[in-house]
Amino acid sequence: MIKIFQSEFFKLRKKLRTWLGPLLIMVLVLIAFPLSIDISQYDLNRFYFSIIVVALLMISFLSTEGIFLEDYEDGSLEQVYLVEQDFYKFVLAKVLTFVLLIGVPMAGIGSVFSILNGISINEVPKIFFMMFLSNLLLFNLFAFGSSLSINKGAILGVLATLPLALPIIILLGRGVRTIQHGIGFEGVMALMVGSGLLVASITPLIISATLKTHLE
Amino acid sequence: MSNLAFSSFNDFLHMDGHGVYVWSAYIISTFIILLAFLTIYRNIQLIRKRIKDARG
Amino acid sequence: MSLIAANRISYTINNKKLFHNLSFTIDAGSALHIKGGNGSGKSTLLRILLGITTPSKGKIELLKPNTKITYLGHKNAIKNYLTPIENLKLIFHQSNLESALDWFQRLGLSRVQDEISANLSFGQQKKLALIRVLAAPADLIVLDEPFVGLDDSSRNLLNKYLQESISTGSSLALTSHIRPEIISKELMLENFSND
Amino acid sequence: MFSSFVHRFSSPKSYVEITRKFFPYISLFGFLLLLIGWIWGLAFAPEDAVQGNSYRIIYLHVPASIFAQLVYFFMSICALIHLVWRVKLAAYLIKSAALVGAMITFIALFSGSIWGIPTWGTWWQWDARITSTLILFIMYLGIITLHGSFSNLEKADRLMSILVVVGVVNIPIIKKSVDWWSTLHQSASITISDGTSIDPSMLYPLLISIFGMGLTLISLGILSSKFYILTREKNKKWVQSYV
Repeated sequence: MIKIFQSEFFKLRKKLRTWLGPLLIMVLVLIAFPLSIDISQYDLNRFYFSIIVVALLMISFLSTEGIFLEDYEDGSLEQVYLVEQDFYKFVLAKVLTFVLLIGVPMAGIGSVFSILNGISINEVPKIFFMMFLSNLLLFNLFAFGSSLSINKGAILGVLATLPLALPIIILLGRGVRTIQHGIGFEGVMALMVGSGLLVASITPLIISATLKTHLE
Repeated sequence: MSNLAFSSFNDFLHMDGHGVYVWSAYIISTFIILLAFLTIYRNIQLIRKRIKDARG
Repeated sequence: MSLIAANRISYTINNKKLFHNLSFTIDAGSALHIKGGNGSGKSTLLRILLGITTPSKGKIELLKPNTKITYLGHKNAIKNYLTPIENLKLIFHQSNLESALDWFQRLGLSRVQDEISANLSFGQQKKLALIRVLAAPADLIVLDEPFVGLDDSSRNLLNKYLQESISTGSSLALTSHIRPEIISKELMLENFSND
Repeated sequence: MFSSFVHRFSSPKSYVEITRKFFPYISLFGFLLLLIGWIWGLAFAPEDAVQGNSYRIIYLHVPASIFAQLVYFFMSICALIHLVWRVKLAAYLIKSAALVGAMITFIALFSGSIWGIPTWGTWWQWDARITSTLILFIMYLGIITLHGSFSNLEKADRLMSILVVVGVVNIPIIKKSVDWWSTLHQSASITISDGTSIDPSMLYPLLISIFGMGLTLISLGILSSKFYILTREKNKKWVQSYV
């Protein structure tokens, strides 16, 4: 398992465009938004979180769009399949690698920008942790979406998985509100940790089934 | 079944000003459903003809 | 002893027949050469042997549990943004890596070891991909057109390797337009006419 | 043994033959019930005390909303059958039901927003029910698009079934979270009153329209699946002799 994880990590690290691109786009969006709107800092503080959340949604979609495409097209997926008991582990390792190399920095960027909008430094770890968990959920979901559509592009992915992403967004929005109001954080957090663990362990199974169908 | 809820046919169409909404909703929906029926029916005829032609 | 037994398998795609009621066995220490025209379903049959594709009808059985299979298909499974050595390190773990590097030299690839794989020629990429099969001992070797793009010397190397593996009890299933220099059973797939 | 039983009685051929026998009755009965329900509801049922006559859209909107969800439920059962026993017919039914489902969900959304104008003063409200219906509509579109984008149709069938099953697990989650989210809006203006306290004189026509709508949709689904089966199996012998 560690071996698979290491090689996935190695491969993704070598692909600069795949992991650095989305992060840069996220920074750009978060800078461009306040510049493009003519409202006071007070109003901005109220709306800005929504932009961070939507940016998380979009960037995680963008970065997982081709997550299995390369392995499918160059035949690596077939080779993994021949060692069949590894298929679940392979998917799990791949998704977790993406979360670690793209999702975690995304959560970092999100929390840094939330400081700029009137969140006190003490609250930042909470924000970071929450964004990390929602990224874990979103990456799993969108990895499922891209495994469905493999080489058929983004429109299909959006149609197939965006509806399923909405609960995560609502949960994240709710969580941010509890931080702003200072009450009820633990409850939302527990829900997120629970669903994060559940989704992160079940989704690779579904993705394995989907990928096997594609190989047939 | 109780009595008619409207005293005249005009009332029935007008529905105290809500007629526009009620009738447009019903008419357009009925139209959609009928259109679906007709399209599928026509498509079945077409595919039947095509299969027959292919068979020769 | 048989390794794989196919019992009256058929495969249809979008309601079109590719092949029908095929029965054969692959024995330990023997080779099966699958022949047939373009689009007759050779590659699909190999994928059915591997268990990747399920036949539409009939049964394919792996008679020996824990059979170790190596396979090379049309796709090379080479990461073209990595160097050849990095690719080999992804495929092989400690034990087989030495033998892989040995093959790497014997196939004359050491000249290009610092290039990224995208810059390799078609034949070089094919050789690199073949190491996956050459350096790992297996009970069943499945190859889809392995000789395409290889020069004479590496073709001989491959033939010799396959010969040896068969004599040590491995089995081989392959498709090839070039007749392999291996004594093998032949299976002819005919083009099915869909009337 | 059970799977061979399933396979024998689920051949597209026997499906087409059986449904052809029942189709005239189902469609005729459905149209008739729908007509009775609507005329009763539009002309005879009493006026609503709060909403006035605009409430009469209920006889269209409520059946449509109910079947928007029921069709999906039906599809998910078919999807499970397809995934477990690889029954082809189940996949054909999903594909044709998805079209019917998308249509009826669109009607539910559309009639709902027209209803919104006289009652809420706006045709769109980010209310929990409307939002989840909209999401449902997008899911139908996603399923149809997914199936349409693969050239290997057997593959497309299986992938579609996986998506449908994942979707049905998600539907309660989506509903729950959207409900949860809409309580965030403290000033949630107007919610549609629950159907439990409805007067019998309004309830009977509603029930009749629901049944009528159901049968109408079933007959539409039968037609649609027949078309799809003929398209998919046009090379088979039974189709050649059937047409």
